[in-house]
Amino acid sequence: MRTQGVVGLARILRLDEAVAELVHDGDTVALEGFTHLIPVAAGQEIIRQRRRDLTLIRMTPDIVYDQLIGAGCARKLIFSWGGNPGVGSLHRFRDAIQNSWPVPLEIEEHSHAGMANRYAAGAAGLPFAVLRGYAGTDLVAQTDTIKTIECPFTGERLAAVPAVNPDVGIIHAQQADRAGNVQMWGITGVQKETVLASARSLVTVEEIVDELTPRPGAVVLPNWVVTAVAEVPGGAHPSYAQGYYERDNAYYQQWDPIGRDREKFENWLQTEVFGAGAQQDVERSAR
Amino acid sequence: MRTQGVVGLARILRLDEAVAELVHDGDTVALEGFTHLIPVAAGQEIIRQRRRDLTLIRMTPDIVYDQLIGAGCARKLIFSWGGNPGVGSLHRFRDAIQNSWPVPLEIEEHSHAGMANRYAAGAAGLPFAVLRGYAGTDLVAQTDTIKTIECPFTGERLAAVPAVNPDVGIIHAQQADRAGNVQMWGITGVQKETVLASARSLVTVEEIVDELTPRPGAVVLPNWVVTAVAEVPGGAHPSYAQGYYERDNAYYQQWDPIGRDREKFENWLQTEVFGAGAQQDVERSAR
Amino acid sequence: MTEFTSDEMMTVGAARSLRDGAACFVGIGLPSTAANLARRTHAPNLVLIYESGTLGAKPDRLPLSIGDGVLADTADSVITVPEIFNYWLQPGRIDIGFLGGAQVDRFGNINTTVIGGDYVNPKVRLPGAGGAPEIAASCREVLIVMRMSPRSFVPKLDFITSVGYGTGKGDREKLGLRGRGPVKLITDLGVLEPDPETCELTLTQLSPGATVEQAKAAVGWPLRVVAEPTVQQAPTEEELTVLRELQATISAGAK
Amino acid sequence: MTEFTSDEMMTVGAARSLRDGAACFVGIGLPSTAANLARRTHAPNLVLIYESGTLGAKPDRLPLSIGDGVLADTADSVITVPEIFNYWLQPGRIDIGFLGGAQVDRFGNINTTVIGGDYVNPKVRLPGAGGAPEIAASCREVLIVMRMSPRSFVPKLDFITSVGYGTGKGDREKLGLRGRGPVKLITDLGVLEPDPETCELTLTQLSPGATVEQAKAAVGWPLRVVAEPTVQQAPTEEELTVLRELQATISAGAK
Repeated sequence: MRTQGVVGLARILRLDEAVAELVHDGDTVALEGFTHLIPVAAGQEIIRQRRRDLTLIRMTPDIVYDQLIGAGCARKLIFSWGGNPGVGSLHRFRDAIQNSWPVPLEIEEHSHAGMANRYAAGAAGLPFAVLRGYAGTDLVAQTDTIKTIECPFTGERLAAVPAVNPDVGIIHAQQADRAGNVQMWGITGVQKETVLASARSLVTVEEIVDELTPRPGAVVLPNWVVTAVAEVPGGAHPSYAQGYYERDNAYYQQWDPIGRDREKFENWLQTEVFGAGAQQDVERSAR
Repeated sequence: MRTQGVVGLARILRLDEAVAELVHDGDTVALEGFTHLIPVAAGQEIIRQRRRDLTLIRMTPDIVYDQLIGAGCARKLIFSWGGNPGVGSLHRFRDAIQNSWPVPLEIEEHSHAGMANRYAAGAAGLPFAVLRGYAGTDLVAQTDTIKTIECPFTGERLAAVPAVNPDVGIIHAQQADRAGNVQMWGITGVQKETVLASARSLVTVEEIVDELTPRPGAVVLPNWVVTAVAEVPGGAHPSYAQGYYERDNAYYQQWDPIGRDREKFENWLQTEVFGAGAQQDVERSAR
Repeated sequence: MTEFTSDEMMTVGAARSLRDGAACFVGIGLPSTAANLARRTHAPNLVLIYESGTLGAKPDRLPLSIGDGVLADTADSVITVPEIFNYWLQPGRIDIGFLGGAQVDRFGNINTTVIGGDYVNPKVRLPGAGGAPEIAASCREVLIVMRMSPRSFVPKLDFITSVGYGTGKGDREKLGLRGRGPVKLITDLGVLEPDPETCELTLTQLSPGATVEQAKAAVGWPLRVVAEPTVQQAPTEEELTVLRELQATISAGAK
Repeated sequence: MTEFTSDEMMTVGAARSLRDGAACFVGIGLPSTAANLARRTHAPNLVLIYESGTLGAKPDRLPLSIGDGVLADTADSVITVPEIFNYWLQPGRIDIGFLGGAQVDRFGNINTTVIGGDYVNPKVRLPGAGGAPEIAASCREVLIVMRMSPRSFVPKLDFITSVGYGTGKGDREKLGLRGRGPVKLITDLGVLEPDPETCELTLTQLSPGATVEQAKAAVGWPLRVVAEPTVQQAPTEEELTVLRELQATISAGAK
């Protein structure tokens, strides 16, 4: 949530400026995007700026979270499904959990229904959410953020989960206007909730346009609930941005052997994040 | 909610058929529409069919609820704001509360935030909803469906309200297709929640079209969550249907002297609901 | 200088209380008029939010209801009623909420439910709460706008629909209400603001031509007055012109 | 008759279990293939719902993920992830949920979380729960689709991610789970269904060419078998043709 009393409109920044200003060591950071519009470029910029001790939140940690974890940015992961969709496991994630490499990774594990409700409660300014969930599963014993609550009218027992309120929420969208109002369409997952639940927010966009044209199914975030907007064409790659580009399925498959091997991963990091490829990203996002 | 195991698609019926089949004496009935798309024709058809002992639910009971109450259809009203918007009081509502005319009217009174959450809980299949609300108000002492609940994580105390799950939910929308899929746009209030929370549902529409064209801001209800659709052009009059007609502000003003006087109201009922005006409505809704 | 009515002064005073860029939860009637006046004068970036779910409405005429089509047509986004209350009002995102009522007391508590008799058999049944209790609780600041009279400025409310400062300083915190509460009660005769020590609403400004004695006579409790109440600046020509144009659109719309 | 693989038989068997007009919560992989096959054969009005929020998707090719653009483009409505879980799955509106997993036990409980070691130091860390626990709890009926092997059909799960019948009949009611639970476990060798008395999954159908002995050898607990298991009808020419066309679209898309 926007801090009490601080009135401000979204500022349009470069991606590197925005990450430098908004994401600090030790922060709780959520990068959301359900299959579609995953803020990959922003995640790689966090790696590039060598942030440490982050608590990362994401319903579906996939490749970009594998990269953040492998680069040693995270001390804790809050999630509900971690994998390389359609391909297999996340090997950096497994290596961190099973072998504490490069650093130990604490996990807090939920179901999708639970995580979606945690974001919704965060967006709604409630300390917790109620759902029909988790009953009979072993998650209850492993995750201390799952409790039981009794309906004060019927006596029925339901699950309760605490709100998530990240320090920084990061999403990718198709468009923003010059005033920083954001529009996204297609599958929009929990992106609105992520921004509304977070103290600060960064939205990377495919393009900044003069005017947002209303579209069927679009979600609009007004500029007074967004902290910063950065124009990053292709910023969701290898995921997709409906109306801009398709999912790069080959990238997901090519990630498997890279993620599997510590050395190949380190090489990838040096080349693609810290090396020349990185510089291109920064230039691409310069206004 | 759709009854377990009963798989069915929306049927397209005449308004009088639909009301005869779906609305029974003693039912709990919600007619929703927040200023826009108020299902007035359906409400008047309920009067015409002389239903009795209804528990009526509506966030903003206005003229059509004044008419239902004055006609003696209701034994209880669950609401959060009752008035003739921009004009003043609902005199039939006041006469029922203050003088039990024509029959006593029990009330269960909430705030908008509470009612909106009660519908949302009903739609979500939860027995109750949690909100920051009612604290310090005298509503808590008068309404036994407001309780306190403690957050199991923070110990904070919040308000709890029970779900509403009407026997019948009735809304008005702009369009349905021939398969009974419904589309509405503009201000859509709690209409989706009303249909999803109800055991049975009726959607009156301005027109039945061959195909629904996706529109910015539209809410779509698939035919498998709707019981019946009735084509009733002008069915929201004197409220409005965006893209079809504007609000008839004069009607709201003209209602005041009619609603104020029992005799004038009785005359209005005989003429406009049971008389010739009524017949026009039925014919208008015939396919 | 152009003549103006005390209602016009009240509306202009309310409009001036709205900072540019603030997000404002607007009810119909005077609050909507004041917000639209502000947006056309000193606060072009005022964000108007109506409880019907229209975020950032920019109506070109005064809406007659909180759910007019012109609000949806001109909004940045139209959302559902559960969302407006849960995601936007409840978390304290809205800077300013505007309330009116049938009765107000010295701590800015408001009654819009029943007058006289008791709850079950009231003398007058009013519309009820609507969005007010949670607007009063959750907006960062609340502005109350009401004409002064001993019938409506009462020592004790017949029903507490929306909480101002409860029974005094510290009550909001005890109740868990997170907004600051009513920062101004704007009337036709002047402006009341909470005393920093006690939160009791105190006359701090007079409308041009109004006197402390008039104000005291129009209030049903012993009105506190600051040492030297200032006098509000009279409506400017521009304010009056824009206000009257706006009001003309509503009469045209009501035809 | 055209040759077919046991995987094709399994997919066709799953597709046939989907009634026309049913609302089906579809996961990626075999469930999505089966649901799309059903929609192209006997169940043209099957409603496909993906957890990404696409209601009534009608993809013209197999999606590669639960959030493909083709699902949003062809859906009756695209809604948010909180809404799909809260308004659509949780209240029991969805007729059929499709699940797979790394391990299943005789009561249809499923593990998709960890294998070996313990939760903190597992031998193999799997993706986790995703939507499965609540799909298993709230869909009116659940279909499980898994290839039979003693490594995955185990006497005791390493972790209960999603509940089938718990420890037996009556457990779902005690846990407050409102759907019926797994009505079929469809495998490459045949179909298991819950015993009406005990809810233990029991072999009721064999795939063409498979034997009871093969099935018993592929299950890590003493498999119960009905007196006379029927043999599944082999895939028809039409079913095979459509299935292979569908699978061709996925390979094309994966380029």
